[in-house]
Amino acid sequence: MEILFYVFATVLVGAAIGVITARNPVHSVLYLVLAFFNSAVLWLLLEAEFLAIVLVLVYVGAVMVLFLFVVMMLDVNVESVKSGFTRYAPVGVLVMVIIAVELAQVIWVRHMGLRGVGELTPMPADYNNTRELGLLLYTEYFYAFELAAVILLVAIVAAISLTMRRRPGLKAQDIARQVGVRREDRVKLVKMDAEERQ
Amino acid sequence: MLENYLPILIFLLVGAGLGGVLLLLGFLLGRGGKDAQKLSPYECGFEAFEDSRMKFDVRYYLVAILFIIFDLEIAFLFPWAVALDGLGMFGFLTMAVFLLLLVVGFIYEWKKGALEWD
Amino acid sequence: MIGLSHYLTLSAILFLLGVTGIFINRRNVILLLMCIELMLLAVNFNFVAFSRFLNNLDGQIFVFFILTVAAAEAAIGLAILVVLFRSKNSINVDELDSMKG
Amino acid sequence: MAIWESIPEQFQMVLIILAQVLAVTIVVTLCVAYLTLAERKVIGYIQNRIGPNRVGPKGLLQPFADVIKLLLKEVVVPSSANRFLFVIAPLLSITPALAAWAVMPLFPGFTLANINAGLLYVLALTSLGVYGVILAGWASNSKYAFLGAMRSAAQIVAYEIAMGFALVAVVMASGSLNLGEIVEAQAGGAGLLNWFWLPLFPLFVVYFISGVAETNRAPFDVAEGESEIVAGFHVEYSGVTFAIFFLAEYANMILISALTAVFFLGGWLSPFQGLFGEDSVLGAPGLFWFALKTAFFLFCFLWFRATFPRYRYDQIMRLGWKIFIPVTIVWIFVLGAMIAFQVPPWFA
Repeated sequence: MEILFYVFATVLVGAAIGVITARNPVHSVLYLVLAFFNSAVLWLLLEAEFLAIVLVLVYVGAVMVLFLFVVMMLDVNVESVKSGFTRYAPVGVLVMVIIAVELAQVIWVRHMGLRGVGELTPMPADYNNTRELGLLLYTEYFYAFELAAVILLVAIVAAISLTMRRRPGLKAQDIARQVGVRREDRVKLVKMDAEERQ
Repeated sequence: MLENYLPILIFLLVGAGLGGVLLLLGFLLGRGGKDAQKLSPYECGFEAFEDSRMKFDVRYYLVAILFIIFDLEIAFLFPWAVALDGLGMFGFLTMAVFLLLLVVGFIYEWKKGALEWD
Repeated sequence: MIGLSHYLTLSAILFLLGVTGIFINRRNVILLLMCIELMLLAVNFNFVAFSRFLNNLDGQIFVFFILTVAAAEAAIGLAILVVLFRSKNSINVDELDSMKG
Repeated sequence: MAIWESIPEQFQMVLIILAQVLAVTIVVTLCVAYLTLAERKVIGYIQNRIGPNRVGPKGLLQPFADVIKLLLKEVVVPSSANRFLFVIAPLLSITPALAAWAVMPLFPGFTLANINAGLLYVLALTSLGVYGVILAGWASNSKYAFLGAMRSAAQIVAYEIAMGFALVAVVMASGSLNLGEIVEAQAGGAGLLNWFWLPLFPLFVVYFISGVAETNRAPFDVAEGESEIVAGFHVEYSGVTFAIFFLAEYANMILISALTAVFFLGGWLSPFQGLFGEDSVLGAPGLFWFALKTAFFLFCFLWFRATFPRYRYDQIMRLGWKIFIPVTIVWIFVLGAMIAFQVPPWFA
């Protein structure tokens, strides 16, 4: 258990470092995929079964695929975008140190009054995380749940109105019309009198 | 609960290991000389004259975005389906409203022609 | 024994890396979005860890909603990015300084 | 034996699991080998040929000859490719295809990893398959490969939604995400009429056809489309790297067939359960029934390939988005009503 935690936590931190330092954006995306995957395993160690799998399903399986699509197809010129690297690195390090000191103070010095929560009892074998979540989510949290539905609806509308473009002058084949064509629509018999030879 | 996941970890390692062993064998056993023509990217008989990473139709992004959103809706459906017998009528109605909103979004996509591929 | 503070420390490290990433890559919008994802992941770590150690599922519900909102945010963010790139041919933050598309 | 007992108990457990995992992996790999032969034979007979018949009796050793040949071929890595991603991409497509077997209920009471969220795990793993395709296409730095990868990714993604909705209905009907419990929920005196294919018939069809599309098999094989983009995402792959993609594709076919059998045709249940009783040969559940059902769906894969012409890309997208997704959503409502009114024999 402990070994597993340390192995996956180390890989996770390594992957996170990779995300922010990789020179090729495609590599950054793949490091982020690795980070999500390791987080899923760590959440699994916390017996948050459903969330761990949803993280893989939704983030690794869908969101990161979109990131990959965008990064691959925009084909950004890497060097030009990275040129500010050294200029802002000192500021970044400074901010990081400040936040680190603050967080360390909260976690270690004050313990947040959580000295007593150290012990973990493993869940019983028939513990069904998904079901427990479901029983809570659709009753107690139904309001937030419907709001999430509205957010998703808004996201659909926004995505379509942002990216949809009707291409002008597009000639599409309407197969139903092609098949449904009858002789009368196409052939027109014209009756006319014979003309005199010139 | 966690001990049930041990076989999965082992299976993932074995699966990757099998692929790795095959790759290693292939690189060890494979024979043949390299030359510039063989190593060039595939083209129909001419030298590639531009980078292969081209800009794509915006439709591909749209499909991926819609996929994310529908994937989330599916993720919301699973806990409900598992807990169905414990939720009663209220749970049923909650999900009915959710699905209704989903259907509204779907109809919007359809009417806007976002599902059209031409 | 892995305790709560182990998870909190890990999440703090992740969060810091996310913040640093924003400073290091502050010109590339895609990388900015990815750093935000990293920070959200760190926050979710805290929620999951607390939920487990306090034996209270509410935290996990919260994470589910954060995941939903963050995924929608990423989707829309990238959509905006694609549209921007098409009109400006760049995703450099410094060049995206007009409000008109 | 003495050596065995000297190992700590934890490692004994790990070793036992490792042996089981290896056994399943080897069986699946052998199935893949013979599936390739079966494909050539079946399509041969459908086209009034006899297929391969030279290596071994009736051509039965043909797969091994193919493997040896592919191993001995040169591995070409194109000069402009991203070497690391190029080599890692095949691994990313074979690992999920194999690892999904961890949660498969093989025979009564036996699953390698008996987890509560088995179905979600399968769904998550199948959604990872797309990475191998995209990375292969991108890392090759070839136009044909990239085009094939993008087509294939958009297609996989579109059909995954229909698949997900179909699986939601399976969970509603069975009340569990555990694959073993899903099979048990289909048991009953009416035998094959008790299985979910009947109350979920539209979803059964949607799921299997989406599975065909997910694996990029004919008639949905525009991603490879030999006659237009040569071989799609793996055009630059040769030798063993190609062999691994090939292995992954066929392993995915077997996986989809097995999953369809588990979700809709009662996995290891006997179709004559009520008729002959549990004790008779025909009435008893077992691995045999599971294998038979899987083989049936595999035959359908080959049959489709020999029968149907390739779909156009816009037709594929229309089928996925405009037909399958509405059908699944409507049927979730219907199923909700069926459960609420407790329609016998499934939901009584």
